[in-house]
Amino acid sequence: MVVPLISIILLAPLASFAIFALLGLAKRNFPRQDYLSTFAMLVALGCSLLLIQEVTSEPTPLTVEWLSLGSVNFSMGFYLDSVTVIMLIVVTLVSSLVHIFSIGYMHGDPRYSRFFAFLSLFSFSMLFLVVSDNLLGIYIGWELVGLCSYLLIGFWFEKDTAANACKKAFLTTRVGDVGMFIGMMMLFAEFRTLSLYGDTGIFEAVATLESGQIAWLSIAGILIFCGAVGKSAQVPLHTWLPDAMEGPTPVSALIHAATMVAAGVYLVARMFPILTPTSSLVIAYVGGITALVAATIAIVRFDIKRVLAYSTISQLGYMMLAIGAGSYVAGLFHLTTHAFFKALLFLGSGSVIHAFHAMHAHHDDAEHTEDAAHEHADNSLVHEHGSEIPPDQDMRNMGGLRRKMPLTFITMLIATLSISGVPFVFSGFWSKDKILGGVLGRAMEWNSVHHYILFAMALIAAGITAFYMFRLIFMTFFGEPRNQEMHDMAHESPWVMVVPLIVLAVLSFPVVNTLWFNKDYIEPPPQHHIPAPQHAYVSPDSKIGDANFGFSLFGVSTAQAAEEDAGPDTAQADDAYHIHHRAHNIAMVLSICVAGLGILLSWLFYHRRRFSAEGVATTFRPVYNLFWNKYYFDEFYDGVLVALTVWKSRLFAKFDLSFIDGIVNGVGKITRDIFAAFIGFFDNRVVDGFVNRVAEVTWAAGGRIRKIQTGAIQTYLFVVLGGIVLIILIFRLF
Amino acid sequence: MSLQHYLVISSILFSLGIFAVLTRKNAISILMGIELILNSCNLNFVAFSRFVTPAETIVGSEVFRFDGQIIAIFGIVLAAAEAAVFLAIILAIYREFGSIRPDEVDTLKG
Amino acid sequence: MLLSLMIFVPLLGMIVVLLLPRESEELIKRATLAFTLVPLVLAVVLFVSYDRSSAGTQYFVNVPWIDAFNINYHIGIDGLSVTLLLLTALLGPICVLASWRNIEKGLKAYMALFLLLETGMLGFFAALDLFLFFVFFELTLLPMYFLIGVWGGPRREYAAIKFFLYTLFGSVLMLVAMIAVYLNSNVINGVAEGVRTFDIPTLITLAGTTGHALADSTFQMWVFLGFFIGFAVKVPIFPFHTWLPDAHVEAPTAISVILAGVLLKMGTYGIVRINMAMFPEGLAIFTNGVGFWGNSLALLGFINIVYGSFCALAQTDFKKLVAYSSIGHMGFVILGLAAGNSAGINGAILQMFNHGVISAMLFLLVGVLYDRAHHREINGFGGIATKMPVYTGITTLAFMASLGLPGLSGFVGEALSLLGAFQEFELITILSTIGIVVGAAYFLWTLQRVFLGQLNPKYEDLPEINKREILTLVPLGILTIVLGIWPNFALDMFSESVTNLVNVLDAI
Amino acid sequence: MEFTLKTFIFYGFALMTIASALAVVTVRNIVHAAFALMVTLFGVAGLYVFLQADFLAATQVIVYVGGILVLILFGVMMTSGRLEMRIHIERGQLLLGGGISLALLMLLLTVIANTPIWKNLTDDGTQLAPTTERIGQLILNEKFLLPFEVVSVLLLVALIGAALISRKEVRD
Repeated sequence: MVVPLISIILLAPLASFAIFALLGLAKRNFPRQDYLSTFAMLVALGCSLLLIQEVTSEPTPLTVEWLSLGSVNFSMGFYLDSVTVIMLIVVTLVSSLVHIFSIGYMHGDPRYSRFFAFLSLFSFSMLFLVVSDNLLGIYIGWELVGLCSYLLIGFWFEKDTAANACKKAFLTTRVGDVGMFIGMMMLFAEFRTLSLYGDTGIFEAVATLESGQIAWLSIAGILIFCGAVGKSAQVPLHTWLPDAMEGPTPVSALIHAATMVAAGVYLVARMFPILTPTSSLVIAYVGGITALVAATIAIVRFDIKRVLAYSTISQLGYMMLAIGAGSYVAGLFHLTTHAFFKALLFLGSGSVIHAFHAMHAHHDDAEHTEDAAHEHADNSLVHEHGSEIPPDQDMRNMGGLRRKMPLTFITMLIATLSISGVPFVFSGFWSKDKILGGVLGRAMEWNSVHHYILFAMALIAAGITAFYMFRLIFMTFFGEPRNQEMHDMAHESPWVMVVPLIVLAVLSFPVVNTLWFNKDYIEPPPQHHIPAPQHAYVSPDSKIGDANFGFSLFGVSTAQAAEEDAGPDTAQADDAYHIHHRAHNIAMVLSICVAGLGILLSWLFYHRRRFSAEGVATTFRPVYNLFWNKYYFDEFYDGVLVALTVWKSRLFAKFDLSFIDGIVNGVGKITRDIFAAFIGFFDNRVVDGFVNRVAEVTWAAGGRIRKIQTGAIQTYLFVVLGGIVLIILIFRLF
Repeated sequence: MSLQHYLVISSILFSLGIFAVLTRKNAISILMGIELILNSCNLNFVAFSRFVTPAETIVGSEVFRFDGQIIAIFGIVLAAAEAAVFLAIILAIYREFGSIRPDEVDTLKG
Repeated sequence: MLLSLMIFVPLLGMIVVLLLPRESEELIKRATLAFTLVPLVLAVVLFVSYDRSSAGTQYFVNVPWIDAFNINYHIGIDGLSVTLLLLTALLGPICVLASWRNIEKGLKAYMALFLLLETGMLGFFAALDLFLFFVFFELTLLPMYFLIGVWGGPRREYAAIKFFLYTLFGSVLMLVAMIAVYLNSNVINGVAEGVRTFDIPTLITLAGTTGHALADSTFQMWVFLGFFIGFAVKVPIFPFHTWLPDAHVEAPTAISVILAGVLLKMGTYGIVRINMAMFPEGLAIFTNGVGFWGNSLALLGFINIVYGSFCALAQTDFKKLVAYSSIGHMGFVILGLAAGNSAGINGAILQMFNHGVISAMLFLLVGVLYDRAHHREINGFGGIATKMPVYTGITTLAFMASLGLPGLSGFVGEALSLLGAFQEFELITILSTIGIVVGAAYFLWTLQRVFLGQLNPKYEDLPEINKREILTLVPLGILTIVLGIWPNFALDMFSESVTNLVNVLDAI
Repeated sequence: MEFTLKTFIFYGFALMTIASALAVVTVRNIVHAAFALMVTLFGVAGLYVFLQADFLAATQVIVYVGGILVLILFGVMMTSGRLEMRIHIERGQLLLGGGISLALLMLLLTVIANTPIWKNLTDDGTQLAPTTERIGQLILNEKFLLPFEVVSVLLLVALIGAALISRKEVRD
């Protein structure tokens, strides 16, 4: 049953796209592409749910030979374990809901059908990535989701910002992908295969490596992680994700919050067994830094979608941190919960934007996109570091919307509570707590300074998250309307848009926990090169997490099982067990404290107006500027570039050009202007010049020699005959 | 009347033909020189076939020595063809240049 | 017989076309199309009936041609050649279709020359006699010269001459090397006995015989160089590449397609068929990673990739950009061949085929745009995706295939080449991956400048791509997708042959 | 070598041939030269008779004298519009041409004299059968059929080509 089910899951969305593409070639349009795509996704969702019971404790890859090259073979296939199934459900579920939401949101768009076709293609690619059992397959899905992301960010390509953003997204992630590809090449060169599982797979081979041979493995691991850095928008390749908000909001929800960006986390989790202490630490630090940096930037944004984008980056950093610190289950758990509540937040913001946007688009639906482009040209009131915030996304135009849009408000509030880590009732709390507990546990167990630092980072980021998320809620839904005209136009969204919100809101409660607290269901794969006490990867997180909090609400069932499992462990393992037990308690208390503090501050600042945000900003002007300018990455790199290109510097300096904003454009420009120009010069003058010179010499020589050609045939004959006579004479005489 | 007689006659004809080709300033004279050369060649062929053909073709009691003669026939045909084309070209050149002096027709001069 | 028929049907077609009256253009076009379709059908038959499990030459014909020099009309196919024959035969009718409307003068001569060109190309890929091989190699040169020089753009004479000179320069060296091989083909242990030969399979065997003059490594090195430079001009490998952009820019669309799709492959095909198979010792000197020259071939591949990509980035002429991208992509072929292992060579050959398909698509697409707008300045467009959605879709497909998006054919070849090369030349391969990023950069940037953004008001009423143009593109598009999903479709054909080759190379 | 009537006639033909050939290349009037050429051709035909090539001799007379020579005379008349029949010869060219021809002649004579296998090949006096029938057989039936056909095509092509070249331009 497994193979047919997976095939259906993959083929349904693909077929939906194929129908669009084939009809498009004949210049036709399927009349109800939206229903078709949505139906395909629902079918996939159904099959995914059926797959839950197909998971076996000893999953084997189901492969077919894809490429045979004599000595080397590449196979393609599926690998179905619990993680796969969970990812499948998350992707199909969020995707279905986004499809439904889009029916309302995208209504009236001139390229309505195309939007759904692209969503289908995306779903296919993402699902393919998830079920692949080998690195090559993952890479294929990986790049395909990148393509879909490109197409969907640039969906309204008439806007220059969108056209730029999609290019930037693709290129930035590709930089990471190249790193990943190099990592794959290293693994291939060593093991002659790219399959992960099975007797001949990489994981089996890695297990047999001696500890002295793992230096290169660390490098390979970090290189593969590079792919995740790009795709999951980790520092320093994170700048594409905020720009990607130029795409339609459902796209942001599906691709740039719930699924594609989480693929990076999924990849690292899949590659868990090859991680070494070094590479794990690198991953954890990158994740931690990302979590902090993005969270602090998010505090000062005014564009509702950008706030959510930075929040996504921050949360992804969280997951990376978890997996880097060995908390495999916690990372994936957070991935799942985050997918739901972040999708909800984005869809909610989409609902708000839709409400505001209607004002601009109402008079002529057909010119929807052109309008959008116009707004950019006309309403240049608000500037956000060079790029403008569309007025319908600017939180300073909002306020008091809770009465106008009650359902949107309530659902978004639930999601916010969840992401902020409000205890016990919301899923976000559990996953976040698991991460914090896991990191602290490892820190205490190894007595490692690194992990204490990481824990601190995670904790601070958690506090900041609570703060800016509530800032968003307060600015948008509470207080008095700041822009009366727009406020009057706003209205609750149609039911197709609200229903998905409600479903996602339900999912933000810990219903999803059941699977995660079931110890039998998810078990982290062994990491052979991490010298931890043996039980540590038999799961510090799942066991301890269950032991303490498994009783809560819906996750009841498995607490006891966890207790029993701890039984046969050795005394040493018992010690570790207790350490983790304590760590989780500490972590939980601290996390509740920081979340509460964040919410409180936010309330004081943005609701009660006890303190003035502007005042604080003025007082701490340097810090504020740091956040506002996204940590001056721009200026820092600008300096480097200027050093490289002095003669170009004046041109660049005039623009408030951010380096990372322009890392792709910038590098492209520089290479084009200098490197390529140089090469072009070389090409024209030296190489080409040589050829032309040869031709000139030939020409000149010909000019001399042609004088011999008199055109008088008798002269020729003289010479010929004279020559004959001479030759014969010479032969006769000598 | 040995072979050498014929060869001598033929070589004299040949040299005279070459002389005409080299010195004449009239294309038709040159053509005549060429005819002389061709004739000398034909004469050679026939002479060689008469004297040196190693294997004689014997049909019944009659002795034939033929290959050279047939080649000579071909030679005559070629001469005829050549003369026709040559004269045609001369006419065309005459129309174009108003002269048939070969040293005045030097379009190919480099 | 089938093979000979396939090679000479276009020649017959040329004669037929020449006999047709000049005025009946429709008839000429139809006849040409028919005469290019026949080889396609035959190529498909060969492709299907080729025995994939055997690596040997099949369908061979060997009859004496010029006895005095022991030159034979020896043709046959192995997996490599049948793949390229299929590519050539496929591009034939497509190019005729692409020339349907936009050849304004001398249609008859154009079609006749095109058919002659096709015979040359088909013969080249099937020839198994060195002399015959060379004859067909040169046979493609002449029609190409005229096709560029007569039907090209404003600077056509310059481009045609440049193309001609470059190629001739290469083939002279090749000729010298060929004669050297011929003269040494009967020398064993310093003693010349028996007849000399031009026969490629025989020569390959001889070159592997200990004590034979052909097996001498110094000799092999020089002859290798001679052939290599000859082929390098065709590929083209830096620094012999500057004819390519000019030729492409000036050539009419269909000829660009042939140029990129087939003629460039002749270079790499020659490298595999002659240089690698016949002179493994010579090859080893340039690829074994030891000594001053040990990395040179891989280095050339690397330079091609990076240099071509950066040059492409700097272009504002659409066609020139595609031309430079060709240089970059052929670099992957060289890199894969330099690796000399199974993955590398298979990848390189696959990349040859894929590049043939994809670059053909790209040039056809540029042609479509040029026919409408009459210029190719990238910055002169903008936002035409709104006016030509289908065209944009196909272009996106071609661009993505070209920049190596997995799932499309470009990726498989590139990835295998790199995987193979990495095993031998780690650093060079890692540096070569820069080309992947730059490749994405120029294609996406072009996509943005031409198709995205606000519609340039000049192009308010740009007509959408028409049926005939779609017809030329669809088969290629299908191939890119099919090969991306199921590369074994083509790989099967030649992987056995490659295994043999790799065994020979490994034995050195 | 005894001096018989036969040899006498032979030398007569030889002399006639050479003398008239000399006239062809020396006389200044081109019409005279043409007539001298006619004599040469007759002379050669006579030599053919001595070589017992009867058919060939006849052909020589018919084709050369009857055809080619007439063609040449026509050519003379059509190109010499103002009856410019004088032939110009430059002194330098004359000397050089004469030198080279003479040198060639000397060379040829040396070769003839010094080639041993050509020595003493005298006419053995065997009477050959009349050749016409046999030549017809050979050309039309046996081994010379293909060359004959080829040469026929050549002649045809030459005639058409000549007509094409010499006609007045109709086009353009």
